[in-house]
Amino acid sequence: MFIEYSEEQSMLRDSADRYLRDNYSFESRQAAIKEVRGFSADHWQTFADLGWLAMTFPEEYGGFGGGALETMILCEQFGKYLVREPYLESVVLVGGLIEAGADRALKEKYLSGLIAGELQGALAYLEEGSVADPTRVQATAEHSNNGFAISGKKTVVLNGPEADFFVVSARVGGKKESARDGISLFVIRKDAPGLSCNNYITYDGRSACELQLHKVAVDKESLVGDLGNAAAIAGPVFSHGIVAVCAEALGAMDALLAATIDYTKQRKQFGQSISAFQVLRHRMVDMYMEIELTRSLLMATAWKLDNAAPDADQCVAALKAKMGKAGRYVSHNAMQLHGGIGTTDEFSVGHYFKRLAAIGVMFGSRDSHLSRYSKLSV
Amino acid sequence: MFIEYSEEQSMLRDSADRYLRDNYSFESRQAAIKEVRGFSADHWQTFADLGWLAMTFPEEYGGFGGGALETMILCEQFGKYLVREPYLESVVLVGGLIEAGADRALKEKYLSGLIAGELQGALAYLEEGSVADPTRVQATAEHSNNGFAISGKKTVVLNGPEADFFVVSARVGGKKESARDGISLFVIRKDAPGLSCNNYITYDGRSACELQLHKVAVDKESLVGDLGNAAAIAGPVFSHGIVAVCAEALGAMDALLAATIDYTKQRKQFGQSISAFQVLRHRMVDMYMEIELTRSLLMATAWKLDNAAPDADQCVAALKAKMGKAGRYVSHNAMQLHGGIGTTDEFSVGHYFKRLAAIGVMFGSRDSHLSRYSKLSV
Amino acid sequence: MDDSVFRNEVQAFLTESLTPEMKQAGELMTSVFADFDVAMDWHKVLYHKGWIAPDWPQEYGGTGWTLNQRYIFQEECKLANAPAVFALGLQMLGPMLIHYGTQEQKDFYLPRILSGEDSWCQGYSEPGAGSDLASLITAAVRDGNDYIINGSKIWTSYAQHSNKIFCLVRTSKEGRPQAGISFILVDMDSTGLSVEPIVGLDGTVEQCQVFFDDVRVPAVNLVGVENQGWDVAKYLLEFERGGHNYAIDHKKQMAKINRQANSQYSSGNTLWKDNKVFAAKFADVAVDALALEFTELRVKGAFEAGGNAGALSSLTKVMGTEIGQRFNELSLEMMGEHAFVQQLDALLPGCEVEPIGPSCGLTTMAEYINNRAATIYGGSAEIQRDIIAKRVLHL
Amino acid sequence: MDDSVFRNEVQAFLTESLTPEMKQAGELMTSVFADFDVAMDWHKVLYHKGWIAPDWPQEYGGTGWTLNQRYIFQEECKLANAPAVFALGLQMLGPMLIHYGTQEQKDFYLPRILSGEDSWCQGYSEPGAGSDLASLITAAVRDGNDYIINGSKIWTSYAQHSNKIFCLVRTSKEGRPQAGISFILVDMDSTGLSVEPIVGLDGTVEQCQVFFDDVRVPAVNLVGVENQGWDVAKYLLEFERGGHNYAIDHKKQMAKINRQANSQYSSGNTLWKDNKVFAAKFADVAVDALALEFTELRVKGAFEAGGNAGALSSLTKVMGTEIGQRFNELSLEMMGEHAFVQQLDALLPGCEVEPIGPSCGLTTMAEYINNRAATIYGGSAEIQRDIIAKRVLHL
Repeated sequence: MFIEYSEEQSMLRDSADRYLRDNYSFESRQAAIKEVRGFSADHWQTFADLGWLAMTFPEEYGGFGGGALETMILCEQFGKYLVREPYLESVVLVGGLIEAGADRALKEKYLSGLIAGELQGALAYLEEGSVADPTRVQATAEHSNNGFAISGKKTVVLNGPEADFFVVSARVGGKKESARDGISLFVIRKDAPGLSCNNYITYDGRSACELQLHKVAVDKESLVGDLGNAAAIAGPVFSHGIVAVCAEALGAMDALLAATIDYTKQRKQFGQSISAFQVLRHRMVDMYMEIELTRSLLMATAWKLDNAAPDADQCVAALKAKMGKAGRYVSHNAMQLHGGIGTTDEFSVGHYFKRLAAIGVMFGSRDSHLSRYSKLSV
Repeated sequence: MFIEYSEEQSMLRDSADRYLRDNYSFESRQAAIKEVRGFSADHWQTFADLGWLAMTFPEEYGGFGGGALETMILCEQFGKYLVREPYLESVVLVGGLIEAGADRALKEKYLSGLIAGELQGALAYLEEGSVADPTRVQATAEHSNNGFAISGKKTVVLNGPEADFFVVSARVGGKKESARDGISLFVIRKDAPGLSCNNYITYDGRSACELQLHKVAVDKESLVGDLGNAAAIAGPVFSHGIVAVCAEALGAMDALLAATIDYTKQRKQFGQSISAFQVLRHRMVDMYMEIELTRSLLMATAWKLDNAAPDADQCVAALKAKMGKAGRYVSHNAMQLHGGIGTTDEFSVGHYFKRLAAIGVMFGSRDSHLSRYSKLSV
Repeated sequence: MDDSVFRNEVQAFLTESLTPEMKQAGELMTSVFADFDVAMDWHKVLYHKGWIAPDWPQEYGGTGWTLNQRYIFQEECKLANAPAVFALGLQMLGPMLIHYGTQEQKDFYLPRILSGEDSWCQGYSEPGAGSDLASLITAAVRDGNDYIINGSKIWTSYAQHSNKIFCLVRTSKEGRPQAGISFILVDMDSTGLSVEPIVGLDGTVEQCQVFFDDVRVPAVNLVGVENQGWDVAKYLLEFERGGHNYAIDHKKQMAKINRQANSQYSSGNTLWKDNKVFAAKFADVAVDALALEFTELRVKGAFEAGGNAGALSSLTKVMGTEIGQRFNELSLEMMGEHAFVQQLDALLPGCEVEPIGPSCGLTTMAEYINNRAATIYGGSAEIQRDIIAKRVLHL
Repeated sequence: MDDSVFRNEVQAFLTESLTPEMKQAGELMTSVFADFDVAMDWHKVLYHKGWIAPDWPQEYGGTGWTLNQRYIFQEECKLANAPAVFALGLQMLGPMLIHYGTQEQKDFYLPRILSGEDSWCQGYSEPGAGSDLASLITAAVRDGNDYIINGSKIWTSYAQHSNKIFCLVRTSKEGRPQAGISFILVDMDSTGLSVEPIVGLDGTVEQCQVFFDDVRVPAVNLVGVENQGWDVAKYLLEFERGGHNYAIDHKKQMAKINRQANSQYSSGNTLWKDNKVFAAKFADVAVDALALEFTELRVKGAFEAGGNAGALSSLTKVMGTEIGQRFNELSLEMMGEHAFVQQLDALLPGCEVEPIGPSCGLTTMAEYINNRAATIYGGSAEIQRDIIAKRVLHL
């Protein structure tokens, strides 16, 4: 069902692989991190020029009409080369929400800018005290003349420091701070009065901020999706986001296994390559098996999302849960088998490790997805 | 604190080890299983003669006043030699309950018989649908003239077919079938009218029965413990029982590891002893570590029970949970490393395996004890 | 034909053809084998329908189904509790004869495999040669138009029910150990051949040891070239590994666990299905099973596209068996002491014995025990990992 | 003295002596090392109290405490968030000099270790010699009354803060690799010695590489006999392994997790502490930690009874580090995205920087990352298992 890539899909994969191999060496990435916070504008422009940023948007807005499979193909390569540019944040999440829920004017205003690489977006939905639960919203949107006034605090807004605008969740109804209903999404420009950012960097080499909103005024047209029903559009977009990060994780795991195999063949101890030790060989086999199982689940899930299969949501939950286990196993053992060198900043292994640690908890921990899988399976 | 055995304790261990080594070979055990259901009366009489059955009872009833440490010492040897005689069922559980809760007349009537090896008891507390939850009791005890009439059905009454009398749990109050309060324990003779047994054997070479009770009449003096408050005496006795089975499991695990080391040294494959394979060596190391961690917890728990330490209950829960994990790891890998031969009836490995499988779920699964540990730790 | 139409057709056939006794035999399986006699009844039903050998080429009696259809057929059979057909002839010897056999061998043996007239067992392992098959010593010495075989084979499944055995035997001691092995077909009623049952830990007999004491076998019973039996064996082993769909087994296991979880209580009077810790553990294994199911589809896809899925076959063997064992553990935890009851007569299809305790737990302990062997036979989990390390990771 | 009286005494001393900055330094530790300067302040407080070297014999400056008292002292220090004293001189070199050193070496070095005047780092590993120490090549060649050292050492913790280094160097290439190794003491300000920091994955520097370029060291700095340094090193390694009480680390980790679980929410607006699946996973690790704590008591008991607890020491190293890592994983799961914030200046004791996000998650990611090294250094988990297989199980 989902085994074969189309010709276009194969080309996309090959071109991404080729561009990144030639232009995104680990050394240049590390140099860029020291130079500029967040990401490189040059790379981003090239991503736009290559059409990557347009891949998943509808043709009427200048996109290529692709789906989860295209996201998967791109993100797998991003993971393999440790790309830190905010494809997930700006394109998959913010672009995805706007496409899914904004009115025509808003789409025209923002999508072309995102596709052209001229605008950066960031999704502000996490709040203090909660772990990856998008329904725990204390920020409020009060009706005011001709629009809303939004107040609250958002933590861990990935790509926030580089964003030109935010998509922010706030509560328009429902007293309970964790009710699923009553949450809306709004587009807010970075320069809106009452908005302030506390910027920081993250352990995996990216940028993020805390966002404070104090009676930030937005007009009615800034609403994304139906009032009080953010869940209807956020659900599918988050599923897409999970495919994106799991594909990235898969690329990272592939890279880690390849690096580990190479290293253990070269590294000598007690007079032989350490790859000769059966315990290490079997460890690498188990890494391989975890990776392949994740790959199968990823491919099936992307295919099912694109084909609106009835069990697509269940597969998304399974995928994120499986990726959490596989990512941990593979990254831990890649580091263990590299020994000391893997724990240093100058070697790539640890950076894959840190990215996998981050992805492991993004969009909810393994346990929360197992629980979701259980509920959906009944 | 609990490291050193007293001289008496060392003697007890050594004498048990010696007797069983000389008289309880695996071959003779297997021959006995084919000959007689449940256990060997000769062995049991010897156990009585050696004073083992008296070990934990108070001196005023002819016992030696020992505690959980003595039980641990004996049961560890029982586990090592796969002893199938019902020390747990008849002495630890039934004897323990009578000692803890029966009135003087009942104690005099039964304890001396148990100690002399002349009487066998069995505890009937499990019911259908429930897993090791002693509070799920649907059997009822209705007040009748001068006593009670007991009705209900008990499943998995270990040692039931050989028992001269039962200790049976029944509900005297509390409507809910799983309330902790309202449960009482009664002594019932095997020949009581209205009582019937459906006998069977168990996978680990023992005997058990289902017990049907139809308005079985017992007098007031048959009550063990306070009316409606079985939990008060059953809790400590079950703790003692958990030490007994975990000690037995420890002895079994020691035997399995020793057998596995021996076998892997002797067994040749691809031109060398399979113990030369690093993966198998490390597997045995992990078995060893699981065993030693369990041993530490067992010794500490027995000591804490005997010294009424405030965290004794917590240790009991931890011990059962740890034993569940260790027993499974050790038995699975012992079988795996033995290959085909370990799966046969004629080889001892599989019989240790089956006993560990049984102990693993007795008195509640690993999860239920982890949950109990959590609650006690708050 | 559309897959769903085909599935309906299979379901209709199963509803119509499976007798209560057959379904009971499927339900009461505690290992990969079902009760031999009832399974043979089912074999004959399939034979008459023409569905006994879906994996064979159509010219030899296969069904001409696509891979997907074959998968659907297997799945529906398993979920309808059809008893497993004793399949060493169908799944191993048949394809091997089609590949290596002479015209005479094909003409004689293949129809008898299809009809069930011959039941084949397998003589590979020896007491001193398990995972290391190349060290086998059972010898066949040429004597005129015969070979004379001496030695013994072990772990021969259902030898007590079989009338034929295919064997690896040593025909030369020269060169590499693999070089002197031949593949030969033997009648079980040959003079000098005897069978000793091996009692398993669940108390039943599925395995045997087979002894050869000057057993005389016509030389025409050799398959392939003398001393080149190793290639035949390797072909078969790969077939054995790639051929099994573990995901289907897992679905049957999950269905059973769900039945248990809906009727049994964990402590605190909670149905197991409402126990969150159990649900998380079950979902953990179920997710791995789902990932394996998609991996099996990848293997099939690669196979259909003409590629070699050898590497992924070792993976599916390792993961398939280990996942199955984890389900067994969950089931045992759930049934608790109720799984202790050893009531062998209640496990026989057609028996009149009333089971003691909850019927959903009748097979739990035996399945748990018997399935430990799944990571031992057919290339142990350790050997499979060695294979993957070498052939896939090039370590 | 009764243990509880002693414990009270220790607690009173800690309450009185630990400054807020010191406690902050303890709280903000993300590895086995605390901020060097603040830890040195604490070192001096302990030195003046006479409690800096509880493990040393009393005649050399030890406290004369029982093993139990030393354990209580360590436990109370850790739970009061005292910063870890940088202890290579105290825990490794000191005992070694007491055992192997000349009178002059003892007289000169031991008081300076106690007072904190000297800070010692360790030069064992080399880029090509990690777990396989015997293959080290950094060479010391005799030249008159000196040795001249060339080569390099790696994974030298806190070399940038140390004024002395103790090294294993090759003094002979004859015989077994172990046979030509010597143990020598070197001033960090020697000409030709240079230190290059290694940035860790958390962005801080704890490890260094140390380069020796014709470094001249007086021959009297040799400890023990030339070419017999291997025995000295082995003595130290065993001391290193046996000396650590992992159970105390685990208690500190559990206390932190409990604080997190009481303030952070999992999905569905449930406090983590009320999440049953999390509670089960936490209890699973906690039970192993408890079993390890009792095992450490067994080791101590065996040691006090004059026995050799060598085998159990490898076990406690493996289990202690692996359990610690499992706690790190739980903590990361609980803090989720809030652990992403990399705010190095907020991790410095005495800083005025306001932490971003929940303060209970400030150290989570760095601890998770840094603690992966625990199963690598000091004999990797794999090497320890090899040791147990060989020395304990005699495999």
